[in-house]
Amino acid sequence: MNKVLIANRGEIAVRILRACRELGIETVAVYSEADRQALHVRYADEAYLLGPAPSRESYLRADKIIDIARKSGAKAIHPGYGFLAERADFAQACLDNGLIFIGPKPSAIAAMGDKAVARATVTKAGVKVVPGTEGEGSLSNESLLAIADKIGFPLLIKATAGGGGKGMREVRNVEEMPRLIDSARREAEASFGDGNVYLEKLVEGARHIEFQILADQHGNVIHLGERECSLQRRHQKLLEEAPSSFVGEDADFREKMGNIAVKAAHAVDYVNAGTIEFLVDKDKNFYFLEMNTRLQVEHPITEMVTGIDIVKEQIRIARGRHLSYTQEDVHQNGAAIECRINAEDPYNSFLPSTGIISHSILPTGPGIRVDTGVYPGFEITSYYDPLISKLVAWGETRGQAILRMRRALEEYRIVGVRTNIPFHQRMMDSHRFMGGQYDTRFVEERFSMEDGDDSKVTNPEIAAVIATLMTHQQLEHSAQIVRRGERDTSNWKWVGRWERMHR
Amino acid sequence: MNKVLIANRGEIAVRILRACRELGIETVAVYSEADRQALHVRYADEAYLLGPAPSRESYLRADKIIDIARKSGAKAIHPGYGFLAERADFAQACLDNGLIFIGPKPSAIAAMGDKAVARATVTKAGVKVVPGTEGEGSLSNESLLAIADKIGFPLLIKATAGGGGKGMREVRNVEEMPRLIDSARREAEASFGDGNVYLEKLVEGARHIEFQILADQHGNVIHLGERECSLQRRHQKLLEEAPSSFVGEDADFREKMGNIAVKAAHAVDYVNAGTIEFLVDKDKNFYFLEMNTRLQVEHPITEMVTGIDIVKEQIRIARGRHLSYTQEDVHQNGAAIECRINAEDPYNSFLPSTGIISHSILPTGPGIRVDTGVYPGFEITSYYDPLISKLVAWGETRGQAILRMRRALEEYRIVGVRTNIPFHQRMMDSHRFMGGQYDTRFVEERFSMEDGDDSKVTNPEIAAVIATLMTHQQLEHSAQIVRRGERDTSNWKWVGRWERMHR
Amino acid sequence: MKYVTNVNGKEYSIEILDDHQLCLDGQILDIDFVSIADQPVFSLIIGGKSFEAYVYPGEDDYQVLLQGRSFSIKVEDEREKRLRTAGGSTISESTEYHLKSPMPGMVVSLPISEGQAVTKGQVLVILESMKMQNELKSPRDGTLARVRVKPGDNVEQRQTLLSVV
Amino acid sequence: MKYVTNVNGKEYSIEILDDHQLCLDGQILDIDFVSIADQPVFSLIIGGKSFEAYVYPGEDDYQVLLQGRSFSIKVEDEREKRLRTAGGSTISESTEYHLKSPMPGMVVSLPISEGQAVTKGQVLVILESMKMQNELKSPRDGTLARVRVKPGDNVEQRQTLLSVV
Repeated sequence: MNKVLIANRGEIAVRILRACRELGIETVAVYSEADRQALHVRYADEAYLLGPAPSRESYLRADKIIDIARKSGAKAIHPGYGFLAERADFAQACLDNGLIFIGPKPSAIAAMGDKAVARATVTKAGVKVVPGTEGEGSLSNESLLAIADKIGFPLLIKATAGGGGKGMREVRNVEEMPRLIDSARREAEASFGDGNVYLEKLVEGARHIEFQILADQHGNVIHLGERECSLQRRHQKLLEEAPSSFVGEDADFREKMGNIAVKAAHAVDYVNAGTIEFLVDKDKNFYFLEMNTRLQVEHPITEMVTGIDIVKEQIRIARGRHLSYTQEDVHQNGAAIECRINAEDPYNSFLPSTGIISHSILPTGPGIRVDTGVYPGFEITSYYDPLISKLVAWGETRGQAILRMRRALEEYRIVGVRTNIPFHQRMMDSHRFMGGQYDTRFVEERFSMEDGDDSKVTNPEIAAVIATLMTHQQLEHSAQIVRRGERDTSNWKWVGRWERMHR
Repeated sequence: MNKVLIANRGEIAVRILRACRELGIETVAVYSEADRQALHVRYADEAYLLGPAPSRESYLRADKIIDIARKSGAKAIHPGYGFLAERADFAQACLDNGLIFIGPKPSAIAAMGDKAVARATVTKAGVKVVPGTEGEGSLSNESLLAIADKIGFPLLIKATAGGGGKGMREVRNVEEMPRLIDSARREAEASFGDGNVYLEKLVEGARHIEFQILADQHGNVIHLGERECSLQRRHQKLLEEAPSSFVGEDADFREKMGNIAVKAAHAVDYVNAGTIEFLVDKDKNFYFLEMNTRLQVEHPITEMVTGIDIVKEQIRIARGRHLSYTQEDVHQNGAAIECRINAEDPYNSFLPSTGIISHSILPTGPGIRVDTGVYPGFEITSYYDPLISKLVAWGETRGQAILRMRRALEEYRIVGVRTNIPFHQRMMDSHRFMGGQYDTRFVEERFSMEDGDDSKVTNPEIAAVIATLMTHQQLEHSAQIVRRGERDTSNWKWVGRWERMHR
Repeated sequence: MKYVTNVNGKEYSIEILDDHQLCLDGQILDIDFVSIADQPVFSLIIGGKSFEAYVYPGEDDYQVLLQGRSFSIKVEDEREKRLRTAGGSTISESTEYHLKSPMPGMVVSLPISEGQAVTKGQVLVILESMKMQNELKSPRDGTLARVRVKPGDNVEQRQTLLSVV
Repeated sequence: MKYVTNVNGKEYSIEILDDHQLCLDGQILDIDFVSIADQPVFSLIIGGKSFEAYVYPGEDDYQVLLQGRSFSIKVEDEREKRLRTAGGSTISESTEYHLKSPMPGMVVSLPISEGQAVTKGQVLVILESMKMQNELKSPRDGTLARVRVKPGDNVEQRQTLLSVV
């Protein structure tokens, strides 16, 4: 395996490229017309155009991707996350074309990809699941309504094919359920081309805790400890931590969950990297939620605390080698936090923000890692997800990681699009977050951008001075005749530009 | 100690700011007129102007800095490296004004700062030094010439007050010596305000290996292992590694040198962070060279392999606390390499390059750390040293660190000034570097930007195509009437700009 | 020049004395104010304290993002303020609000019909973009008018979708 | 358009067929060539391979920095080359070289006197800048002429220091 095609874009394509390069493996990028200048295209050894910007015409074109792999002589395909990563048919097509799929076997993807099948499979292996609809999964609206009463409210409607909160709806009572089923199906259809949904008991006050799994082709399965992913908005993860402060010092509890996670992976003969997601209630009861049969967005925090390069291990596994580590070799050292920096405006309902990144300063220095696929001059479009970067901070303790993340967020500058950095800053200042006192509903129900529970001093008078100085300079500037040929170094250069663009 | 003044600029000021912020300590920046928009000014809680750009009128103005510390209520001063960091009088003035100097006692700075005194002091403590002039150090040209014959040629003229290769000259024979003494004195006078020089035997084929020391106020002194700093050009370090591949697996040798380093520190009642530099010959004889009584530029590689935050420890020590670690707690984990990215042109005699950084993309991802004080839009002037950033790569092994550094150098983009990134790329590809087969003369005598000893494929035809496409577009462009008001998105925008600036 | 600056409802009196000094609510302070790299990012050193903020001009105000906080700020020079106070109301209060699409996307639904009353914060349009459904809300009370789109329409960034009068 | 491109002495024949294809020494290749963020950094995808280079225009050539290597490149269109070959020499070979200061600094010494012969690579000026002494060398053989500075002079960036004729 001396050449790998990366069937993805953005930060994860760059992440995989880096691992390949560090292993001396040549890289093949694929890209849409919108991504000609993307970092993954610039950094790869080879790059091939897939088609127009929309994913269906580019990154979801399995046929074209396999053609390019053959044409370029790539021996393997890494799917990253999203797009084709959890499509069993794509994994199978790779194998059929003599290509190594850097991921699990198609049968494991299929088993875990249909959540109803997944639940049945792990239940059989003795793993507890959240109460909900099981079986084949393609239930009619009538059946869903009938079963809903048995499970009891509140409950969740979830997309059978989906992940990442797409096609997911929360139902409080039977009256609103028909409408919500329709909208969930519509979103699932749009996102995955599959409108099937299933029901699940909503565990209130729950924590979302997941275990990173590595499994080689020789039957060895280990876990790399847990990640706490409870901070979500509309079921989209925003911030993850490793280890979980809820698990904390309870090594027995961690080991128990880890062992169950390994058992779940064994149940589908799992190979390569994967993640077992659990829902955990306040009494430390935990239920299998789903398995993500791919590299996870938040894998860097596990890398930071274990020192294990998960992507390099994925490639090693795909090459047929044994795992580099046994379970005994794996230790959690310190604490890591990941903030997902999205192009969205936290002061305006988290609306996505598009535009050209005109300026950017990355936070750097000790204990900081930034994974990103953008740079100044690159455009954030509405074709793909709004993830600009993953900002990761490591510290000897959770407290030190929080302090470090705070300073990194303060340093980070991105101009040209709005970002959710202020959201993360508020979160880092929140007493409940600092105390580890949060569940999956925290962001939506007990967190506000307006009045946080922190006691940080604000400086409205400084904001007033800045706005006033801007106004003053603008007035001075318009009153003044700009002498021809003189280099205009005033602050007002950009204002004119801004106004031309936005007014 | 809840507020610290940082008496420095550039990447090291930012580095110290970060440590303070992560400890919840308020920060006071000082700056010259050239640095109003520098990162350390932007990131600090407070910032005060020192004076015009030249160091003598700004960063060397000890009086003003102490005034600002008092005015702002700072309780301590961190000097960084360079400027006032190794001036015993400044450290004393801090103490006299009731300020904590985050560094050693003035007496230790004075003892180690005058290299002649330093050599006498450690010799008395039983530490071997390189043969050379000892005693008071302010020798006349005549005395130097007389002593030179006793030491034998080749020898080095070194500045008594200096460091970093300034005022240093290599002498092959007695004929050229008078001229070289003059130029060394002149440079020493310009750099340190002190033209005194001394002589030292030149150990040929030598390695420069240094030990990081931490010492608290309670008599505890530990070392954090060694750094290999043999890759130098004109006695300026360019690239450092930890651990040294020359020391390698020889733990006894490491321990022996480490113990001697600790002994040297004890000899001057050393407190805070410091570095003992040794010259090591191929038979593992080692000689004390000098002690740097301050934070070292290359400290991050030690942080990467030991996991210890040296700047935080410095502050802890200055607060009177005990060291957080005993010698037994310190372990070297993996390998780290630092490349100093300078604004200089490796294809043009490493001439310094000045200008505004118009664009920059930092390498990021696993195992990479970048310490920098610049950003796109910031100007590199000729007033200060040409260090743009320190690129650090960590790997589980030295080989992995090299591969990672290679990919990071490939990713790094800096536009607006020339950089020595190509030099580091050639170094990472050099067989001798990969084999760890180098000494302090390697860069100057056995390394060339033109014909390296690597076997990497070059692509002259690709360079030809790129230059041809540029020429072609330029011709097409000049033949074409630019329609008024149409947004010009061609490649030629910058060319016009470039030509206006440089022709 | 004297200004009256309103931050989230609280008024500050700010007089710019020269390029290096201003008077804030009676206190004279040294200032040094620059934009960074020609971007809408401003560094202010005031009385020795160093601050940095993003500034986004709005329709008749600025949004200033400072230390992770957002401030909505209106600046008036004294003359303007006197005129407005004499007149009894601002012009902006009587103007219509035109909801523009913040990004390209597809209209999923319009929960309210033309002519209906809307309250501040009420969802006017659900727009699908970047694979997510986004709620566009009314910034004030009023009546829904001139709805120019229907569910299923693809819309461009900054396209006017409807008005609140 | 056909070009003859000289890289460190070796000639390549390059014909630009259109925006998406060229012919390199007889081989037709797909190309996609763009500048990154309006900077003198160029991304070239050629026959599926992805390359990126910095390009610095010189007096009569380009310096292309590609994969950590520097290439000195002269591009001529065929017509130019025919003319030059007919004429027997290039114009540039007969012009004087004016040594300009690459940065602000102080002249420390001038090892050679006016009228003396210099060889390529010989040190003409020692300039102190950024706390270092820098050697400015002659790019070709010739005679030193019109020395405009003396030791101790402070010089500006791009100031002409002397000529080699």
